[in-house]
Amino acid sequence: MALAACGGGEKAAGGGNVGSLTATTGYPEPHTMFAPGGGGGGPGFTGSKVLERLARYNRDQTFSPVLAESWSIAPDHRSVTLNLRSNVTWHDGKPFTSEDVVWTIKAYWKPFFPQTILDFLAGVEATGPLGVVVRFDRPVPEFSVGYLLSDGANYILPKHLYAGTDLLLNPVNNAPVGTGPWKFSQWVRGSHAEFVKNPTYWIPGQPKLDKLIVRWWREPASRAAAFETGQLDIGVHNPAPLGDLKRLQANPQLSVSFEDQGAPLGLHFNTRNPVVSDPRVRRALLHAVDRDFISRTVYYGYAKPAAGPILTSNRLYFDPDIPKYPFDPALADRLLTEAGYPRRAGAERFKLNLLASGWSEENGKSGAYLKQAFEDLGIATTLRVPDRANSLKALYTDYDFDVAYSQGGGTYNDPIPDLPLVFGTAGIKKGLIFRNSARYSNPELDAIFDQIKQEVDPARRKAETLNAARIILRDAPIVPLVEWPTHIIQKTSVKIASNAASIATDSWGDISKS
Amino acid sequence: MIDFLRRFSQNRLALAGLILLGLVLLVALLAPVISPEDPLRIVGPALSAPFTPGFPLGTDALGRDMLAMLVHGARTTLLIGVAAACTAILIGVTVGAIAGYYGGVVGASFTRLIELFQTIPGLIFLLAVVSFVGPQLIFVVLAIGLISWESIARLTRGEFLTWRKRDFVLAGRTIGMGDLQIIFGEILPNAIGPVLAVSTLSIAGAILAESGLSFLGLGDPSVTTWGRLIGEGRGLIRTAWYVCAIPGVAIVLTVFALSLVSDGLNDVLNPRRLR
Amino acid sequence: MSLLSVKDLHVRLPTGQGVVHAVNGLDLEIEPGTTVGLIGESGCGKSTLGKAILRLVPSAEGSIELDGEEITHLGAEALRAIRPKVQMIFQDNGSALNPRHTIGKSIGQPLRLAGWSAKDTRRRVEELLALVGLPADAYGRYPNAFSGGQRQRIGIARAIALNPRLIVCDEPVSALDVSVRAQVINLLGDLQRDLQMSYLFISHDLSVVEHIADRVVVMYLGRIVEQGARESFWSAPRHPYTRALLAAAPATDPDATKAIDKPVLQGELPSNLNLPQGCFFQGRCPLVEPRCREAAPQLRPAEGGNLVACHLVPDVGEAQTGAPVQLALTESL
Amino acid sequence: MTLAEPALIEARGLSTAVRTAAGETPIVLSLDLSIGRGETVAIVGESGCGKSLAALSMIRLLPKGQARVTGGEVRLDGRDILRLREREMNALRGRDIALISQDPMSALNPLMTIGAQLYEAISAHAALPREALRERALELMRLVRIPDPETRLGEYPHRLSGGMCQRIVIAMAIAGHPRLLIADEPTTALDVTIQAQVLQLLQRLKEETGMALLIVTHDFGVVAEMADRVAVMYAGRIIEEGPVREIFRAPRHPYTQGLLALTRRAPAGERLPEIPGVVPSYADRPPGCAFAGRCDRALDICRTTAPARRIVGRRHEVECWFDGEASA
Amino acid sequence: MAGKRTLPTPFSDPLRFEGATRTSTASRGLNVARRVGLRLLTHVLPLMLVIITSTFFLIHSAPGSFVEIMSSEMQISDQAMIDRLTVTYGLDQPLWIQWLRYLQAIAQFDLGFSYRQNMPVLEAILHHLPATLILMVTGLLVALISGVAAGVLAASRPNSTLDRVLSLAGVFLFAAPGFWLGIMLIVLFGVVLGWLPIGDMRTIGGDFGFVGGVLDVAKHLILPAVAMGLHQSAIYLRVTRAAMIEAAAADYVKTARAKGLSEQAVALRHVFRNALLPIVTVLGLQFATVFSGSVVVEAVFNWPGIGSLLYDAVVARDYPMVLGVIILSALVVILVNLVIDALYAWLDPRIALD
Repeated sequence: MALAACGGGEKAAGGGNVGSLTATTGYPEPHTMFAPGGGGGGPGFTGSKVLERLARYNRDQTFSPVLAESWSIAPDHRSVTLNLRSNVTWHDGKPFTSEDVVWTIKAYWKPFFPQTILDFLAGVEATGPLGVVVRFDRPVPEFSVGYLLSDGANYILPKHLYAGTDLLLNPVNNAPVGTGPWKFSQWVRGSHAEFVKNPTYWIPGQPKLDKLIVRWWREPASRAAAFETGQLDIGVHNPAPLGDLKRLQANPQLSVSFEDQGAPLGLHFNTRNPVVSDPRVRRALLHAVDRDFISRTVYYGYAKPAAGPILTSNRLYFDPDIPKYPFDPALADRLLTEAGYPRRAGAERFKLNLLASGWSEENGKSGAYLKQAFEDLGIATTLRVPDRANSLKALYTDYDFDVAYSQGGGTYNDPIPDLPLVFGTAGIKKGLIFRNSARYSNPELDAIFDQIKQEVDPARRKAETLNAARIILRDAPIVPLVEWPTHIIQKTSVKIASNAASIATDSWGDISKS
Repeated sequence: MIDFLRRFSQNRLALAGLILLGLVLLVALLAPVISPEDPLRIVGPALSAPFTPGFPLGTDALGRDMLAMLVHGARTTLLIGVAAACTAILIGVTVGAIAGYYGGVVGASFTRLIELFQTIPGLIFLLAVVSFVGPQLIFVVLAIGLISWESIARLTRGEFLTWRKRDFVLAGRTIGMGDLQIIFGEILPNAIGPVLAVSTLSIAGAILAESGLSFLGLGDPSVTTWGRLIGEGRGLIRTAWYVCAIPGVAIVLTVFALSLVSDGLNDVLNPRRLR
Repeated sequence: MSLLSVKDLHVRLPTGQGVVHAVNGLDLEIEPGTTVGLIGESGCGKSTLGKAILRLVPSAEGSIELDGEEITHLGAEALRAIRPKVQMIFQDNGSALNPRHTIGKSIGQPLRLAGWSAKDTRRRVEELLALVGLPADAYGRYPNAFSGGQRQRIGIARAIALNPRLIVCDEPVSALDVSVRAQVINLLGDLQRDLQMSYLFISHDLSVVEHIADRVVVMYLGRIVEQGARESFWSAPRHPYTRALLAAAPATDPDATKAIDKPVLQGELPSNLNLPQGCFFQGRCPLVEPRCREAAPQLRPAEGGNLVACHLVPDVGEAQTGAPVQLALTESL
Repeated sequence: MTLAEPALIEARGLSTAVRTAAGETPIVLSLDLSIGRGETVAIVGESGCGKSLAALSMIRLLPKGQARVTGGEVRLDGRDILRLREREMNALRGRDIALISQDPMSALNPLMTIGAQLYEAISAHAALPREALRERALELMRLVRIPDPETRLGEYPHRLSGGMCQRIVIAMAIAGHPRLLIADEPTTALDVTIQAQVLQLLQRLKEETGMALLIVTHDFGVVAEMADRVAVMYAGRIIEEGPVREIFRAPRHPYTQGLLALTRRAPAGERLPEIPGVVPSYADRPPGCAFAGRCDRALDICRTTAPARRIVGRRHEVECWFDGEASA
Repeated sequence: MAGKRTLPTPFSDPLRFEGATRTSTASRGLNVARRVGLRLLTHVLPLMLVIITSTFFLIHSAPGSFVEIMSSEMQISDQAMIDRLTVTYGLDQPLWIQWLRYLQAIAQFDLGFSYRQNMPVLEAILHHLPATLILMVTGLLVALISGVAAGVLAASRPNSTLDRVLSLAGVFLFAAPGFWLGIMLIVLFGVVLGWLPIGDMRTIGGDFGFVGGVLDVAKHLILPAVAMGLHQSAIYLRVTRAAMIEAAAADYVKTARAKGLSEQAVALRHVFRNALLPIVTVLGLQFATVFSGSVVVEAVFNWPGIGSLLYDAVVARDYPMVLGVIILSALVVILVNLVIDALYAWLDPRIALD
């Protein structure tokens, strides 16, 4: 009875594109609807429905305007002029102006987004109610500018609600006020949040639905079941267990798609620990791993082997001509012997402290496989799979591991800011997550990163990026093993028109139901 | 002793429980014989159904042998259960004995201590402790012991309260016995029977607590326990229900057996239940 | 010199309901080799007195001297030294033996604690078993293999193991069947004769006390109301309470007064949480007078040789007025 | 009280067994006993002799699942009450036969007021309006000499002493005007003075109501004061039965003789007369007379064949091979 | 006698017996109230103080500061901001000052601020508490009703086949962990049969009005309550059975039978009423366990209660929240025990002020 009733809104719609959309995400319920700085996928999903960015990053790696109607980069590449959209109002009725943008860049973006071109920020000024000039110390590349305007959490915040407050603890974060197609309506903690149509949205005709409901489950299997019982319209960020995907794919009511950008997952070597500080050992261990097995078994074939820090999905920079680490246990054995760790009967070559970050089941499983692969080489391996908090602590605060299987180590966009954060000396910041867990420091590489940050010529940028990738793969501090594209499950009746690179964090004003 | 065995074996259910428990124990002891390899090794195709040749109970999502994990899991599960129960018995008997033997402030404050632990929701406490100090086996065992001694202490206290009124305790004092001699030499041997019966049950309780913890993903990840197997199989209930069901059945049978044995022990060891 | 000399003893026991005034200013002497019988209703403080003498409960006031040594406030160490001198036999033979200990161990315990070797202990226990009339094979058996009477013999063996000077017998035969009772009483008598011990014999069974006690003490609410030697006590009881007790005892002959015709003491033993002013017996005494409510009567010699604590009982020498009072007592009951 | 007058209640061949871990153990062995109207009969014996079970069998209140009647009949007004249905038996209890048991403190429901328990007893056999119930309850309480009955009505048993509780139990028992009151060790748990009070009360009530009394006791003193007739039980059998005076004056069974000798005062300093040995357990009960093992006059036949009942005087019967009057 | 049974007896209702003793009942009510008040002072307050203090120090003795985890979780890179958080949470102070502050805050019903929930701890807990209480109470009712009924049934014929089967079933249910039972119930009733929802407390997005809403929750409640209740019911079965058998053997039951009371009257007024006491006792003793059990069951059924709150808090090392949940759940348990204590004192007149 209840199951039939859950689609009540739909029925009331009587066909057409009115009605409500029930969505879910593979992330747990966030601590807040919007988290300054991003806060991971949970708030990333909900925040993006209410708040908007200046631009959108598209699947074809181009940018299209959102709150900024257009932007131009000065010939010396040291300043950017933004023309803001007119007639945009905040959900509380206040007009959106250049004041909001100036304040956001200074008070929010600058402190929260290091290793971006904001490092060279010289000043931000409003040139009028809808005009803003952003000036930099050094030349900034065009892509980096577009990316700054469109990246994940780079929303424009309402100055009148945030100025003078503690951004992190501002209660508005729990009930965000933005310019987007969806107005935050209510949040029933432990269960769901509701968003209603913004009637004065600046794109006429959007949003196409009346209501957006976001539900959270702790249990992936329950989400899969909810799709099958028709309780859910759409789910992003890997909503269902991979093991269930085959069955869901076979369901004619549902369609399963994959985002282009696969998340890099691979080995992090603690370059300051004795054994793995030797690049030969690192290379040997990389040869010991069968990436195909991981993709096939752990990820049920939904992931593919990764090549290097420039992910294969990166159409801008990917170049197959880079060092590779094919599965070759014999070679691994030889390399270890050369490094001074010969195989000895009845004794291990050395001890290895293997960590698999515990926030996804797949990481743990991969860890189990890796342990076995290393042990087959005669390496005594202890595996730990701590929970999320302890994994993050072990990886980024205590550096308590020799080898870790975790997220990171590649980029599907511009190398800036991802690569310097992960491989640069500046990325070694105790306590900050998704940075340089390997504590790998190479002045040569740092210099290249510095170069890339201010290189405005696309061809030269690509060459430098490739150069960086080669150095990284040679030294192998962090090497992705697989690229795992997140899947999206939707009812076949749900239509997504957007061309955004990340559907999950797009505003969803254009989603319709038939 | 013979009398004890005879009376115990008269309880057919308890005997059945004992046999069942013996089987589980045997499996646990013979785990290295039944599956000499590391149970966590990937040995076959992932998610083979039970009764697949070579994998009588099938394989899990990585291709590990369910049977191997189950029998090795029996070891750790039982070990955790017994170790935690021992911790609980040690604390429980000590606190209960003191609370029951001594009157006045000492007895009252130890009684209050028991009350305190009766008040704290065990699993909530367990979750908190293990997440803060880390999920290492030893901490898990100690924490489970720490949350499960209270019922043993309450029972021990009750036993001591009744036994300390017995005249032989007075007799002991008239010949100059000290408190420790009376507690350990005179009262404890009498009080221990029902306590032992309950302690058997506390092994079951510890197994259940550990399985809950592991199920929530907060157990020690470096060992295979049945609870963890259930937790790992939970996401697969639609595709491979047996991964979740089989270890669950193992827990049910073991706890069932322990309960029956505890009942039997209680019948034999608790004189008040004879009547 | 008395073996035991208790002077103005007070025992107060804290309970959930309040402080129980179990013993309230009591003097008692026991001569070597004699038996003092202690009678009174349950709750009158008989057992507590026994336990206080054994230092099993603390005394609030007064003194206890054993063999000339003041033991009221001895520390644990010093106490252990005098323990062998005074022992106890308990009422509930089922509870007095540790069911987990063999008979040998139970009887041998005091010896081992006193430092005897295992071998000596075993020999002595076997000797004791024979002494109390138990088979030698009792040594390795457990209490549940014995009948009530046999268990009481075991308790006696344990009590006499170290040749005590005084044994407090707390209702030693009350829980026994009639047919066994005599066996135990006789054993106690034999042992006293052979070992020259003193008994404080606590009982509510008058016929047993009459048989065994050289001197009889009657307690009421923690005080002695009357005491006297065997010769005088039974023949000339003076205190109204003593008389009531004796009258209430069941007849042993169907031709004696039937229950319905007997004078029966009405009311019940009052609570010892709050003690009355004056004579403790005033509430139930059929002869109560105003003076009884004002001052507590002291024990003093009365006609016939007993010591009596009653305002109404005349002193020795006022014998003339004694008879009517006695008559009145019996009639009013 | 003549022989011709029919008995109020008569047990014939009544046998009762207790269920133990090892199976059923017979406790009462083919007991014959009759009680006349208004008569007081005492069953006397040592603990474990089966006297209580025999009495409880006669009101069918054996502990459920632990003991049961294995044979015989109990006739009340000629009807065998052992064959009545439970509902019929309920109607009979309290009205025809009532019971007071050993421990007065535990015989009252601790969770109900004295009044409530009295009302129950009264209304079990007579539907009375509320006020009348109260009046009757107060009347009963006065009858058993409860001081200040109005207050007691609202009190709970734990506030009352053992003697008071026993009075309440007695009041409840006589509420239905029973023709037979079974008193199972009514004074064992009480002090001498209270015992005297209760015995006096029982006797007075008996005389006032004319009910018969079956007293189960181990105390010959109680027997002497209360009973018209006495039945001595040993190891499950009545070994001697007769008018109380005759039993006291001329006991025929060696066991009775021994017990009575014990109740008489022995001169100080002398050894008391003893009955050697202990009651045999049911497991090693000899085939013949159960007392043979302790009897100093036992003959060979005593150890092999159970003695038959012999009439030795007016209504005086004994089960003993030894025709011992001469040598006693 | 049969004729008499049809007459209205004034005492067909066992509780009406109390009416006859109005004064005493009233004074008993007063007694109970005084007892509760006294218990609050002598038991609850000290107990809470000890619980608060010990959990506070236990949690704060854990390695690593929670700002570390919090900042990494929230991806804060600005050291100044981290410092500010440290001050905000008072972590720059010595531990004992933090403790005093915490006590002071608690005295003002302030349990601190949860960064994981982004709201005050108390607010978050109060938000989730109703769901847990609904689940717990229903689960308890399932346990009590089924357990007591089965126990009474089993005790009606001790050692009969019925008794053995019921007792064995009880042991079996006790052996099944609640979460596993829950999963199996989900598979059967949610997935295979599709009769009942597999999780959550209500159908999201549906609007059924008040009655419909209640029915909706009730429907979602069935599986988790049964999963929780069945495991617990085994305990009540045991206690009830034992208590009924023991009470049935009591002397006062013999007395009641001797009065000629009907079987029902004896069973209800004398046996069951006395058997109720141990059941009530166990209810109190078990309450903390019930609370614990709900944590796992909530996780299985995605129930939006304290359990999920705690689980999130534990995973995110949200210390203020973990502390808050422990303290508040202990408080709930203590208060429930206080109520049970009062109930017990009301049921059992022997309980006096002690």
